[in-house]
Amino acid sequence: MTIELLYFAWVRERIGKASETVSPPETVTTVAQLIDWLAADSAVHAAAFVDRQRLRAAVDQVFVALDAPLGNAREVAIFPPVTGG
Amino acid sequence: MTIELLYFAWVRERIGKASETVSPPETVTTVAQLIDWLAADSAVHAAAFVDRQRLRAAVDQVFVALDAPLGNAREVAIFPPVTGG
Amino acid sequence: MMTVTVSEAIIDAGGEFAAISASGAGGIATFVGLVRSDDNVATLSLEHYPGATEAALEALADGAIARWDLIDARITHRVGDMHPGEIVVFVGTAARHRGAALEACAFLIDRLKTEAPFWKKETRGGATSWVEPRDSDDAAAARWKA
Amino acid sequence: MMTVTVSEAIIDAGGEFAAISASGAGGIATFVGLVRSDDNVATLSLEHYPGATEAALEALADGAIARWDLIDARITHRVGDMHPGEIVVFVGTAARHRGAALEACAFLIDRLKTEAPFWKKETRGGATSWVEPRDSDDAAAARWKA
Repeated sequence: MTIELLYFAWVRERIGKASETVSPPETVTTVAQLIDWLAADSAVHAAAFVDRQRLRAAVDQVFVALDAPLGNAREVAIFPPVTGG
Repeated sequence: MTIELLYFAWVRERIGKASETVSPPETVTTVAQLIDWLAADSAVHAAAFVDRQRLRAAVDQVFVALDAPLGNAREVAIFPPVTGG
Repeated sequence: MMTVTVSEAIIDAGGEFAAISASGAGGIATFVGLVRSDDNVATLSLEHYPGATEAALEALADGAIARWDLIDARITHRVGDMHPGEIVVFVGTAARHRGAALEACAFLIDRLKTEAPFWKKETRGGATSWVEPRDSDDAAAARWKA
Repeated sequence: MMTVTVSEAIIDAGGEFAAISASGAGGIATFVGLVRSDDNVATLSLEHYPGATEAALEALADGAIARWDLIDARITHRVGDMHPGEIVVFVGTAARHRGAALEACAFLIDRLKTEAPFWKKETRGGATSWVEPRDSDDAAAARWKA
């Protein structure tokens, strides 16, 4: 499975890029597992994702909880709570 | 006591004038008594004031109930419920 | 700050909006009431009680400024004859935060409908009649008593 | 009818107002959020999630149009760098009656704050920081669940 990852706001700044393409193993089936998998191999990702309470996500542009299934997601976005308007 | 009376909207139209100056006797001490006194001498006023439920009043530009005292009122306005805005 | 105007002049929404926006506030709420175009009204005539009207509107604005700590409030009301699409009333509120601006704006227009001495007469199809007061206006005004 | 715009262009309040007023409706409510002048913010930067932002705003507008039977709704949101006194967001609603316009306008700005993917960064005194989410925004958005 190939996923386009998007990062916004301070998640983007801490990771140091706005997007990347990853191919997680089939055992990664939820957003939370994707975050764990990214953090396991990269100190930079681990630092950006250290406080899971402050992370929000969208799968194919639909806002979801972190335990939501990835399904056949093509685009996953990880970001802080929104502060717009 | 000399009072400047003001009429608005359909009260004004039915009475046929926007204002008049009257000198009611001292026994007239409330707005309601003033209305009764006006209606007693004039069929036109009586017709305009026939439905007291649909009348509102202000004494010296302060909105009051019909049983409010006139005090030393200089200006009394009689009109239908407001429909502005 | 507060500006209350009652006049026969056509209301320029852009100018009103610019005036209330000039306060440096973070949130501006406005309400504009227009003569509806879908209602077969040819002419709407607004009569008012000169002097008492301005005093009533100023009292409403004073109350809103105190209750919601507004930076600015603006009420501009037209009187006389007007036509579909023309503005009857502009209400604008400026506050540091949006909740205050939005609530105060709704308060002012709800209360204005029941407390300011304006009377509407409509001409449609050649027939003219005074607009009857609406119970829903009393209900809307009453919810701000708390 | 509905118009949703997300852009780096400066928002012209007069133009926005004219657009929402052109609907022939009896009541127009608007809310404008500006970069506050009293807050020592030199620059406010708004980041967003292109595509998802527009979809979120359109979904909000659709919901408001259905719930309050609006004639028109308009959301214009700026992104990028902006300065004190400049407009961040314009929300306008047009309805036959004022209650619907006022409530729908408050609904849209409350929900927009919690459901649309925008992030604010402030620069003051040379220091830059991301704005933290406010509990009061969640509370304001939640009151529309009923």
